[in-house]
Amino acid sequence: MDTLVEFRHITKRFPGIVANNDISLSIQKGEILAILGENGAGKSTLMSMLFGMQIPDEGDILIRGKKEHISSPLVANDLNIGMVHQHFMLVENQSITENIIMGIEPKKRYFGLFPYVDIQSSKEKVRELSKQYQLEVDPESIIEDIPVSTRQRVEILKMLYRNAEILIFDEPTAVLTPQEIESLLGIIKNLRDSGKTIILITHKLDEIKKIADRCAILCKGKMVGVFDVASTTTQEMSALMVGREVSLTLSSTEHKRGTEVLRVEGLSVETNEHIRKVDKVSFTLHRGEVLSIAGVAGNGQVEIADAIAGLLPVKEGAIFLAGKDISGCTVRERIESGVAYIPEDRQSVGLILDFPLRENLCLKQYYQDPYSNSRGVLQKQEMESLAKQLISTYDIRSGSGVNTLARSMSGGNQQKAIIAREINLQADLLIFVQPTRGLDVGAIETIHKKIDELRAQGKAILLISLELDEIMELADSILVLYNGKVQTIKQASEMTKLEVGEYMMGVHVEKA
Amino acid sequence: MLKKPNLFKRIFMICCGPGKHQLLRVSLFCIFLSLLAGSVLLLLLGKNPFEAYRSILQGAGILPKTRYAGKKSQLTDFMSLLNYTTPMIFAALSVAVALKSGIFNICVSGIMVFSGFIATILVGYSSLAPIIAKPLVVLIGVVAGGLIGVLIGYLRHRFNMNEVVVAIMLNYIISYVVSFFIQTRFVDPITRQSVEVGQNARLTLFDYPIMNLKMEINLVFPLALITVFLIRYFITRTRFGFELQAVGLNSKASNYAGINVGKTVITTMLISGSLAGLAGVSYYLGSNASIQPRVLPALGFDSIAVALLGNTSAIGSFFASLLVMIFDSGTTYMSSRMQVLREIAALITSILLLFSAIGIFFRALANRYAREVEEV
Amino acid sequence: MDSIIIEGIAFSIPLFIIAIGGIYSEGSGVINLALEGLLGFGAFAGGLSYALLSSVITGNPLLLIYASLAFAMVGGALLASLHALMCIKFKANQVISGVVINMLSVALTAFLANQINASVFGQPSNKFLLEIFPKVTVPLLSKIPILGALFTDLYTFVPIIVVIALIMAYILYKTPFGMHIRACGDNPHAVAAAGGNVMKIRFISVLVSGALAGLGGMCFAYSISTTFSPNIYMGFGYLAIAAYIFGSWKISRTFLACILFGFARSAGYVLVQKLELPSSYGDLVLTLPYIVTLVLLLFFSSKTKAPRALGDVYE
Amino acid sequence: AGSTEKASQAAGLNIAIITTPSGVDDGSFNQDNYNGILAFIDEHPEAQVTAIREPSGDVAAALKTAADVVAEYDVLVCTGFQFAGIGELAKENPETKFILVDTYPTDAAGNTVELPNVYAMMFAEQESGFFAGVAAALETKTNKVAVVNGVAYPSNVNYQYGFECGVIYANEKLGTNAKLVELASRAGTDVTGANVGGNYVGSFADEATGKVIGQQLLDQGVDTIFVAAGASGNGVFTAAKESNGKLHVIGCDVDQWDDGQVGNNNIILTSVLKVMSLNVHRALSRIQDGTFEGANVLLKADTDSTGFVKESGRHQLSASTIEKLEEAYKLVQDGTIVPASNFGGFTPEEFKVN
Ligand SMILES: Nc1ncnc2c1ncn2[C@@H]1O[C@H](COP(=O)(O)OP(=O)(O)OP(=O)(O)O)[C@@H](O)[C@H]1O
Ligand SMILES: Nc1ncnc2c1ncn2[C@@H]1O[C@H](COP(=O)(O)OP(=O)(O)OP(=O)(O)O)[C@@H](O)[C@H]1O
Ligand SMILES: [Mg+2]
Ligand SMILES: [Mg+2]
Repeated sequence: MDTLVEFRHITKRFPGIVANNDISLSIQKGEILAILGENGAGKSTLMSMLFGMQIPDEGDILIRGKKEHISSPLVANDLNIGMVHQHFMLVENQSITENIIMGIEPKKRYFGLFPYVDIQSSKEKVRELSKQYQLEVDPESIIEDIPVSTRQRVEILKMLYRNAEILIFDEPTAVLTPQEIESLLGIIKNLRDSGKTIILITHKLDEIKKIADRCAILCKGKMVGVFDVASTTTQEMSALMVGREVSLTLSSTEHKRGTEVLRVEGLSVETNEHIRKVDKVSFTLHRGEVLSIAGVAGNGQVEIADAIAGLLPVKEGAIFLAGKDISGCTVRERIESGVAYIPEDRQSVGLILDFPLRENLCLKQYYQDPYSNSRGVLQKQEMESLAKQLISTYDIRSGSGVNTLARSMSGGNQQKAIIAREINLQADLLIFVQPTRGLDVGAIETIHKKIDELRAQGKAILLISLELDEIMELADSILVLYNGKVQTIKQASEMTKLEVGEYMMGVHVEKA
Repeated sequence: MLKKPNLFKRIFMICCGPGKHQLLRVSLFCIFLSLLAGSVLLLLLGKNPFEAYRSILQGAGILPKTRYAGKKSQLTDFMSLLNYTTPMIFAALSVAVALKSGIFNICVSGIMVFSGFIATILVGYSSLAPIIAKPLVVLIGVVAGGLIGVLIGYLRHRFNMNEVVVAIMLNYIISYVVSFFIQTRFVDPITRQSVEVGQNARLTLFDYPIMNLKMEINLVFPLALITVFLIRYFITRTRFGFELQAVGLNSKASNYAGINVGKTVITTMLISGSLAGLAGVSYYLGSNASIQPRVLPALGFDSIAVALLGNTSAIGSFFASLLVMIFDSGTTYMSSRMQVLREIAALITSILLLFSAIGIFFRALANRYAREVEEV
Repeated sequence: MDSIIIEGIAFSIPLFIIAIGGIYSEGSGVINLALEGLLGFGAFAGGLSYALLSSVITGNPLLLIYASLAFAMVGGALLASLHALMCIKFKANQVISGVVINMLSVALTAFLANQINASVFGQPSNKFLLEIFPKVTVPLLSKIPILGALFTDLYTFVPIIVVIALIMAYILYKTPFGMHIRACGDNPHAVAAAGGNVMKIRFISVLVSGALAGLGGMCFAYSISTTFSPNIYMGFGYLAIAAYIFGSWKISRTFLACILFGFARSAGYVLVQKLELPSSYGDLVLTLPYIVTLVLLLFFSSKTKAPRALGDVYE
Repeated sequence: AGSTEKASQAAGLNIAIITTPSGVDDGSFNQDNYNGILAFIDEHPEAQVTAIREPSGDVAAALKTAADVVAEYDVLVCTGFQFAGIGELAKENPETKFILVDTYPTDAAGNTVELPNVYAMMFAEQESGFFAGVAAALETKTNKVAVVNGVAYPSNVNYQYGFECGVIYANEKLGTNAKLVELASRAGTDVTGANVGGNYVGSFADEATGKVIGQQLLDQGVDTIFVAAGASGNGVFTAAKESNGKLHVIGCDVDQWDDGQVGNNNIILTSVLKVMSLNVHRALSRIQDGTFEGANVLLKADTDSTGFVKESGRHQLSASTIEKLEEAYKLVQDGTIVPASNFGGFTPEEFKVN
């Protein structure tokens, strides 16, 4: 096989951190190469240099054997490199077609003179392309109206439209449902079979196992090595990237269900745009219980969480916390009566990115003793010692300790910070929305252990996740939501993964 | 990477590089650059820049003039500087506080006119004893300004209206309406402005005789100083200051954290408005004594840039106010002595504000150089 | 009625082109509070060019007038390039930069007008006298009842601006470049990922906003006082800002907003005249467009949507 | 001033002119004063002048500006009503001479005072207005004339009343038949609250409204407007320029011919004058030769301090109009005609033509 891409001694530094340290790696034509590494290991950074969004401080990149200076995505495009970013790069108020053709718009001329974008034929071309690769999209939809999985298809189409030969996927499955993941992996395989070269960044070892040919492992900015997937076990891979053994299955402790903590009765919720997302949902949650809400993204799970936390108003029904109706309470009153919430959107809801870590870790407690005194004056030392304690307990990694701006931390560490803060609230009810999205196996293991521990301590946990595996592993009972309505609530032991999946697709309809 | 940084870079890094007092050093560097640019301009006009800058300092009472008129001395000039600086301090604080919470209060001018007008007609023409009238004027300033501030905050929070637009609209509405009342009810036929307020209500003692000098004593300058420290303490050390900054940086996350965003926004604008109101009364019933119809004080707009020059911190706003007002106060004397258009001073001030607006860039650049050097 | 329409149009249309300038700049993600300063500087440049060229181009006043419009655009773009530099290259806070540019514009035009009048024309003055702007009355159309006023005593700059506005709308909504501008205002990173040069696109957009503001300012200088003088800073730049925010950053809606402002204003004048109110009430009339804006915004604010990336610094 | 010896004294007068926002190069009011100083310097080249501008136009700011520089100069020429409050400063600096234009000095309490070192001049604007009225009545073709002012402050009401008297005079004595057009909506309210009629813009700096008024008057058939409205007047000028020769204006304060050029035509019929330059020059000469005495004077036609432009090429009056204006001028000069003024005791309606 030919070497298509070669990194030679690449180094890239950011303030206070060496993101890539002397990395060498070569990628063969027609293979699927997975890149594995902990959060902040430098995976995205390495790829963004291949795509011209960053420029290496040292080292060379060779494409098809030729040294290239990839100074911008434009150059990358010309070299037939395409990338699906971890955070999508889409213009929200434009249509799918407009997004796909951006930068290489086909033109026509009015009166043979004035050029304009030929949207019509582009739509056709997008439609064809989407058929050819089985990536269904409606070319006319506006991005802000479509779900995540469709957005991802748009990103892939964008690359294909540009005839990319080298396709980079940065954690493409983090936001998808199991079914969607299956189909994406299928698509990626197809792409490889049609001759494309694929680089896949992911934290999910089973995905690597399923489709990747080789796997490069990064650890703290350094290249650990490249391994043949077929001859390496997932255990070995995770040990290599974390530097220790990781147990991938939880040895869940036996525990007892306690008193009721949360009762939701006939809850209906509308978004700020008055779209009904949750329809008469009822359930109860007890101490020592993990209740998981399963569902395809966008079916109202997040809105339930928001309504319980007070971020969205209750349209109908009531929410009882320890027997008390909290549906009219302010956010703060709910926090104080024992609701901790790890939100889905860690960057724009969970954290204030321009505050230092210290302030972010005290975000829900700053006004209480001992962080503020009775006259409303902040006690910075207290805040700092809390922050330091959480940083060390939860192994939050950052450039300059408590003073690091949250913005400059990697996504995984941002998530760890939020989880640390919320657990530290000592609330009876903890709502986790996608707590392990985008996290490395090491971090996932820690969080899963933590959830199990919390349950053992008698906390009530509401777990909302798109990862069926996670749900199956942690949940005591499972509520499946479809179109805002409860499909079923059952003990986890009473359902198989397959059944849950079917409920999620709305296949089974259970009459109450 | 064995390249040593060149001389220019080294000097630049000393000025703006990371380390202690970086913000302050960057500000000083910007001031220096703008003075340099001003010098070039003055040289082009055939004037000696040192002379020009000296005469500005002389005019502002920082350096002694060669001669003084009757009952005037460097001290009277300096007191006058403080007098005129006082409203600027309040105005800059007003902008800075709002900015901390992510709100652009460009309504300072309008609020100044409004509070000045209300205080003028309620107290300015009354015969209340000074001991009652003066505190009352201050109080009215706080309340009237606060009201407008709350209005802006409320419209922004409740109706999601862009505060910049609201402020622009309010500026004009206030200006025209006040002008209407002045021209129909309170006009002085000679000065064509509102009738001067009485001495009892004025916050500046004008021509106050001390040691055969006629001093301007601004009674609220001490209040301005105290306010600077209060605001600083308030923003950096208190719970509410924390909330204010949190909301400014990310209101969604603040809401999630249990902060009452609406209350914070409105309270912030209450404070900002009150400060602008104080600027208004210390301007219209202090350094001045009457209101020009249809004129929005330039000071209100300048204060935006001044607050920026002071890095939107309270202490910074204080020194920036002083600096800009030194320029302002010294301009007349400079233009008289140097025989140049007074726009020169306004130009240099604008350049200064331009440079300070890119202070962030200097800081980032210097930090980058510093890193490069570290790596070598 | 006629005068409401005639005056309304003469005021709305220059306001409209200034507002389009704002839409370009803000549509690309750069806040532009500097419109007031830009229109003033544009008018200054136009006035200066008129004064300088009037000795060169003699006997063709029309050429002179239209040339000065072009120079006003150049002037506006020139000062706008400073705003662009500040915001895009130096990453200054865009609101602050706008405010400072306004201050600078006032100081600079006063200074230059004085200096140039003194040294070039040898006469002390801070203004440049202009010719009146040609007007047309379209023969047949002007006879239509009521709407005929649209074609009566029409400044020729009105059709010019309308054509330019159409071109600007075409560029913004139909051409690739326009698409990229709007994309920059929504998600600049997406543009960069698609190979666009965000900085360049924004830079050009800001320049365009300066040129259009300069054009509008020059038209005001002609139609209101036939002079360039420091009186040009009458707050119309701010009104234009209100107009496009009101119009939700869309050209078509902004057009309606401008027409509304213009007609509220001219109708106000007629109203005062008809009601025979004393002149001091003139001040109250002048508050009309501002109050109308505030009240309408009260109802429509939830519907106006600023470009998503407006004000974000792009690294 | 004070006791300090001035270095420049030996060399010649060190003069400063302090002006409000428009500056000495406004081509108008301030510039006319400045020209008076320049004329003096032509005669006395050893003297020197510095122009100082106070940019806000605020009264307090104007006084501060004067106070800031008073020590540096022998003579301060202060132009504009903003400097009324200069009395105190003048008292404290008895060595410095002050020339005030358009206002008398007041003391701290706001009462008008006469000071030995202050020569303050006001002008009988009603006389200038009167000439404008006569000229307008004589020149109008449509027999409709009007006056546009800024704000109904005394100086503007004087112009207005004078203009109206001039029209009345011409109608009665010179056989014209001009009607005064007033937009009811533009009636002014003077500083005592009395309705004085006229056409007031409501501001000295609102060109846009000025233009609207000009057009409204034109729509009413007016073909001659006397414009005394500061910068708002530019708007009226624009309306005249756009009228295709249908509307002419009469300028005021200084010769405004250059402002009236439209292509090869001009909209200025003539300008009526407040002759400030001459009087400033005279006052400076008296300082120079030591005969200076402080005084508050009201300057009129008797000292050639009011008047109108008659140099050829700077006006478009017919010869007969000029002739009739000259006659009227003499009558005003010798006090036979006294036009109404704001606080002159009678209104234009009560104006008697003897
Ligand atoms: N633009 C930037 N400025 C400063 N630091 C950065 C920047 N981009 C990345 N970093 C830092 O570089 C390190 C590597 O980041 P990178 O995003 O490559 O990690 P990653 O392996 O993709 O992590 P994750 O699995 O969480 O996505 C992190 O510590 C991150 O904080
Ligand atoms: N800004 C102003 N404020 C008050 N009065 C004014 C102002 N401008 C002009 N006036 C008065 O109105 C009268 C008529 O104005 P006119 O149109 O002659 O203005 P002008 O000569 O251009 O004066 P200026 O240069 O001061 O604007 C003048 O005699 C002057 O006393
Ligand atoms: Mg990453
Ligand atoms: Mg004039």
